[in-house]
Amino acid sequence: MSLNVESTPLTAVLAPPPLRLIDDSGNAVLDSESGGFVLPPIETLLGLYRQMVVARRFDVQVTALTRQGRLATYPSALGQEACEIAAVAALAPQDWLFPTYRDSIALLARGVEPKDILASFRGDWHSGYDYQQHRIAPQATPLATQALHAVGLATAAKLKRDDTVALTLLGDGATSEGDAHEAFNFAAVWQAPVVFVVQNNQFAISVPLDKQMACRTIADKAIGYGMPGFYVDGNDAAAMYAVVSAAVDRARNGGGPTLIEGLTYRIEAHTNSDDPTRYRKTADVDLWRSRDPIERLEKYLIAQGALSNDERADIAAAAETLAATTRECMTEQAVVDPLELFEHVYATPRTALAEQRAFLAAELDGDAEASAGENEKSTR
Amino acid sequence: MSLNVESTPLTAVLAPPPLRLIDDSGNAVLDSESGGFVLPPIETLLGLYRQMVVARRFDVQVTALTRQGRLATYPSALGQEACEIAAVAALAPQDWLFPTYRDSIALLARGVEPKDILASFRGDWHSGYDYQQHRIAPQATPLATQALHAVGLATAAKLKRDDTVALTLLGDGATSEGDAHEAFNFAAVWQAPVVFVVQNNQFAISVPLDKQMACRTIADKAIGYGMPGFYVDGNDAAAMYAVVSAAVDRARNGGGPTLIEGLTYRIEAHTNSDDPTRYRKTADVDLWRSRDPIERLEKYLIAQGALSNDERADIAAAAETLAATTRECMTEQAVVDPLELFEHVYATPRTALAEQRAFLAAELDGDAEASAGENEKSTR
Amino acid sequence: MSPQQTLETGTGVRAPENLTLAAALNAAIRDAMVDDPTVVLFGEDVGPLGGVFRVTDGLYAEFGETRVSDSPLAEAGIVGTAIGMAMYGLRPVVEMQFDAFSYPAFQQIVSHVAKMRNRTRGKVSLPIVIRIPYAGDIGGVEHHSDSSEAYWTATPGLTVVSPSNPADAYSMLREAIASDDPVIFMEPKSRYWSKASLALPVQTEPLNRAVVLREGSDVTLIAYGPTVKTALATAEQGLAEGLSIEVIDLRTLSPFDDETVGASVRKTGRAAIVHEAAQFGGYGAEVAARLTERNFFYLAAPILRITGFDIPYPSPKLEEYFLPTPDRILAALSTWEWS
Amino acid sequence: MSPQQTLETGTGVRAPENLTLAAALNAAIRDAMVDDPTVVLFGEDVGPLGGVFRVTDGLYAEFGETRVSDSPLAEAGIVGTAIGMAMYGLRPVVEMQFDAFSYPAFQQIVSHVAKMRNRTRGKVSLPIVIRIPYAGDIGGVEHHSDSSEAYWTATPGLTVVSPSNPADAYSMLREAIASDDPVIFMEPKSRYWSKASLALPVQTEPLNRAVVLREGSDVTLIAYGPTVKTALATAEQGLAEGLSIEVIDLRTLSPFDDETVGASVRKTGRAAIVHEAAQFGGYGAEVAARLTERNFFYLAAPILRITGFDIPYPSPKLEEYFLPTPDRILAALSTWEWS
Ligand SMILES: Cc1ncc(C[n+]2csc(CCOP(=O)(O)OP(=O)(O)O)c2C)c(N)n1
Ligand SMILES: Cc1ncc(C[n+]2csc(CCOP(=O)(O)OP(=O)(O)O)c2C)c(N)n1
Ligand SMILES: [Mg+2]
Ligand SMILES: [Mg+2]
Repeated sequence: MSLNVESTPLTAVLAPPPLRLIDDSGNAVLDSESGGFVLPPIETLLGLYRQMVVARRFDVQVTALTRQGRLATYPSALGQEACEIAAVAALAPQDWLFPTYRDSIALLARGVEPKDILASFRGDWHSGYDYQQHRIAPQATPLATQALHAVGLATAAKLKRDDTVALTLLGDGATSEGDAHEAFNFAAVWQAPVVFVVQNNQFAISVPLDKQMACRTIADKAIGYGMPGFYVDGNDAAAMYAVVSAAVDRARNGGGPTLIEGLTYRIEAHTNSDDPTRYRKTADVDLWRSRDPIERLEKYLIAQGALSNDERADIAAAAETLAATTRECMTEQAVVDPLELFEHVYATPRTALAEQRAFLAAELDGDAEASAGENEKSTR
Repeated sequence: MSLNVESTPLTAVLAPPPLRLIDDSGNAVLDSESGGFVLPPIETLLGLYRQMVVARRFDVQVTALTRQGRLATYPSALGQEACEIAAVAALAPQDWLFPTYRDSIALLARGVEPKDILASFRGDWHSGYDYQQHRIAPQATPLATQALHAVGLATAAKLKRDDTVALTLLGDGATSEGDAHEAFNFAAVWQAPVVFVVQNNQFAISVPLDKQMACRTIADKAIGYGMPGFYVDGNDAAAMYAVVSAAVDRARNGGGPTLIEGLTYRIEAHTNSDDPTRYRKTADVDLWRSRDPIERLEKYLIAQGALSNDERADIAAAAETLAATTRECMTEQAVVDPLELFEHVYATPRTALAEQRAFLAAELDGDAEASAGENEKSTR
Repeated sequence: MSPQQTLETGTGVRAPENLTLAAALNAAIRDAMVDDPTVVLFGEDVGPLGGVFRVTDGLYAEFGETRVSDSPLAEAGIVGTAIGMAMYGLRPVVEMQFDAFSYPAFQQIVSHVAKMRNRTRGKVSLPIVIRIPYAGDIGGVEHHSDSSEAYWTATPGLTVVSPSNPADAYSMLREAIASDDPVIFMEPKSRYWSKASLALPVQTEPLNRAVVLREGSDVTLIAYGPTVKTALATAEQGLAEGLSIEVIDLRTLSPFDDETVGASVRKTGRAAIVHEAAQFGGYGAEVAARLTERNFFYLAAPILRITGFDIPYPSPKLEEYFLPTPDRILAALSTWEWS
Repeated sequence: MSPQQTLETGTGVRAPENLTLAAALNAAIRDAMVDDPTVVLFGEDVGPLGGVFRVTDGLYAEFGETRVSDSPLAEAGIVGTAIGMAMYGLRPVVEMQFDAFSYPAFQQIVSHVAKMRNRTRGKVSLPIVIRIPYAGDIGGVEHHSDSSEAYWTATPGLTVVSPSNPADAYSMLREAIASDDPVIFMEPKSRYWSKASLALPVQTEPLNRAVVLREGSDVTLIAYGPTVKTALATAEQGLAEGLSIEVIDLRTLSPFDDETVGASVRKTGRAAIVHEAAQFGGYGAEVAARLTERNFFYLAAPILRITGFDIPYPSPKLEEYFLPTPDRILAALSTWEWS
């Protein structure tokens, strides 16, 4: 059988080991095993490490605040710091990020204030930050929908001849949605400067990956779109950074889209209202805890003599400062203006909304009856 | 770079030659080039040939009737007979077919009467045939939606431990839809006994395949789902039959789904209301006319001494008889009962529909006012 | 409360229990699965997790992978495969995790689920139940509190129902699963945890019938799903103000029970409809329009709609201003000229 | 006909021409693209073919691949990428090939196009025009004649418009493209080939305003898109029967022009709304409900809805029985008690 006629069934074929540059023990892998990628400079790795530690502290702090009932919900990215931070670190200032609800620490790494990240999880308006200024789309809830937005934005940038790249974060589960397929395909056909980073944390709420797809790896899906796909150890910040950076560069230089799978693990529950004991073993969680992305990078940096005690203390202090800021912003009472409800729905003013606004204003003034009656009376 | 880490980008890689068992000149290909498939028995090929000739005659007849304004629309499958007929021929009686608007000749090959196939294209109710009896779903218009129905039906059969397989026909354009992705993925995860036959006729109305996808072949998409994919010469009935049969067998024996791409060409316009001169060259059409699937099989059969003049005459006569039946059924006036409008919407009767039916009945009796008023009066 | 009888079922009659609406739904699916081997259940997280609202809790353990299963994460896929299963004689019960996440399945629902029977001239029925947790008042973040009923009720071919209490939840879901028509089964999220003492299996009024939950003589207040509780509270509060409010729980949104509701409106001469969804183009428009068409000369005043504002469902901190309250309803009623 | 002025545009004023509604739409897109380099056009078959209804004929040749392009065949993809483009400052005009084929894009439209501005507290506007050829009366096979307006009008955040004649087609599409709000632009298929003599560029009444097309004193007949012609014919026929019918073309469905329509209804005291879509939960329900709410004491009779039946759009051989006709409308009006 000529091999190029049949697309080999891969169901039974074991997934290859993911690309890594630093192994579990914190050692650099052999050049021959590094897939042509080189370790990022030590300052870059140190920068990633710092951001990961700070992000972890933030994540742990927010989860704690959520347990105390200070936030309505919080999807933690604990254990996924290498994917989140490396993805953001690979971007230039003019690039755009299209995150999901899971990616709060990616926003943090791009400079968004804790209070703005957490606004919607506290129950306030979606997000407080300036999307255009930060070049970050609002965190998306309807799964995979934001991937299409990223492709559209990247295409617009290309049409305008800007050197802007869009990067979108997706979950493993989200790749099952039709929108993910359409995004991958549009990107490949239009050669859009976009990078898809799929954080394969092995669960979509309770559903494990083997109930989600029968393919060997998510990266393999790239073949069906004619774009490069990379299967990367998502707990190796060095590898994630190297591969995402290469993809961002390729996109920026007209090379089109890339699909990158970071194999990682969701250590926490899906959100605070989830009960993971119903669908997975503590032993699995413990195993993945032992593969911690921060510890791995730390070991490497220490072995390289690149992480002094002073530096660690400094990072720890920065993390604590952020945690304090985060706690503090939770104590601030958000100012809620009910009349703002009507303000942003349309750019063009609508009479009906003005009427409804007036109705609510009157109701708030304790003058509900007068208000409700106005309309009827005025038209009688 | 370790090859199993990066999913090789295939954009720049030329598509392989599609699998064929009989070449353009009507010669059997070498065993070494036949991808492990063997030529079907000569009687099978003769049967396919007969059905293809008859189907062609039907298709040409219906296109002619459509030009005469006897049908509102007709999407021709001229040139695609090998895909259509082989797909149906590979099925056992208990198997189900999920066709599109393009696949009228597949219905014909499965024994549906011309008048029933053409009902909806004439402007009557969708289809007249008995779906359960023929095990053919109604021809689908919303693209790729039927692929999910096929997966569902196949899964139900599997749950019931029946040895039923579902085969669905899709267009190249339809593979871009989210529903196609979801169907491929559900099938692979559930190991559903389903066969996807994509007729790559190189156009989605006016849009050529290279604006549809950047992948090397549609068959390659199978890799991303972990199912076998085959890239087949869709104008070679022998190859199509061999590959589809193998897939049907595999599905029946618990081996799960298969994706088969038949590379062919849409010789006619998309439908009668299309103007293909706006988007493709006559020279291309002529080239593909010269690669006619029926001629190819005919040459092979003649060379094998398997097609006598008597046989040819017999087939021609059968084709003419069918053409005559088809013309005749067009002259029959469909009996239209306006009150049937309300009959099939729900299994459970609805008062409001009974009222509306009564209204229309009265209107038809020339008693519209009385009828329209009834409701109002009765409640006054 | 609608009159309750017990239902014949292989699961036998049980002692009265204090059941939440979610638990009643769970029991309904379970009993249907025991009684009818063609009933299958699938969707996102409905298996071992038991659904994000635990409506399918324990069913995976009881019936196993072949009848209860987690599907890949794709709503068109869930509904589309359910269609194929129904064509082969199964009765699939599927879940859309939240209301807004039914939208990816919109084409499968509107172009196929709703139309299959009609386009095959009655030859192919689709006995599918699509369960959709809907509406707000649970502090959900964006996209988690939509009320999509207007989309489904505007679609001929669909039956759309919404229970407001545990007894109806059980009875209506059993009936929906048994129906040969596809049913959009809308579950009011904020009522999942409301309780009632029930001896299962219970059978309440049939589908397609509205029920007068509380009699009154001055106004007919029409509600369904999450707002039934609000309407009852309004009636209570109205009584204190000397207003006798009749409360109707529609239960089935499509078809509309013209008979029951029309009779009440002709009696009171005044009606109002309460729902969470935005007013413009909402389901209340149909209720007001058809009641007015059919009962105009009985009406002393226009039918009012007390609904969400014409804006996207707001964030938790603002939902209290969005949702209809007894005060707001009574204020609206007081705008009528009472003679 | 709404008052017409000429519009400032880089394409200059042209001599009057006999233009179809389709040609007027084509000219509107072309002129908008000439005037504003951020306008881009894409969708299925809108390039070299010029769209299956030829609305985009010649634009690919004139503006080239970077501004006019055939997309892959996927409607969520089309709308989803348009969103991203709009976020980057473009003004995408996209086409859904037929009404029912907008359904795969439902989630992108309802959860993002409609909500983006609100969820970003006004920081991200989406100036997108989604063109949807809709309704029937062209002998289309199944799934080709849906009227989906009720889905869009029930969705806060969307502006929904539908022209009924070539002048409005041009003017409204220019305005829709210029709007910072996303607009669902519903094109009545059966009117694509209706003609009018126009000197382009033409500017008619602004969006969001209904227009009294014909004055009358007995009844207000409200229509939009494909049924405007029917309403005008009804008025003509009514005159012969001694009935003076005022015809209103809504033009914009959401928002509803309460002022113009309300004034007419208060004048005539009787109103009816005509549309092709099914009645139950259709757009006419909102029209009837809100006009009644606001003008109850002016009404001599209930507002009637003359619409398609509550069934899926039928096959071509049966559509004549489904569509509202002048006879059916007049028969309905005659059921009122006229005193
Ligand atoms: C269209 C849609 N369907 C369903 C949901 C409900 N939902 C929220 S998160 C989630 C699981 C997502 O899993 P994955 O994509 O792997 O991301 P993760 O949460 O693991 O980061 C589901 C089903 C949704 N948000 N959107
Ligand atoms: C969801 C959906 N979108 C758009 C259409 C309109 N349409 C009908 S056929 C067609 C092209 C289909 O191309 P392909 O899948 O290659 O099939 P072919 O017609 O070539 O057999 C399009 C765009 C449709 N029927 N359904
Ligand atoms: Mg995940
Ligand atoms: Mg094709």
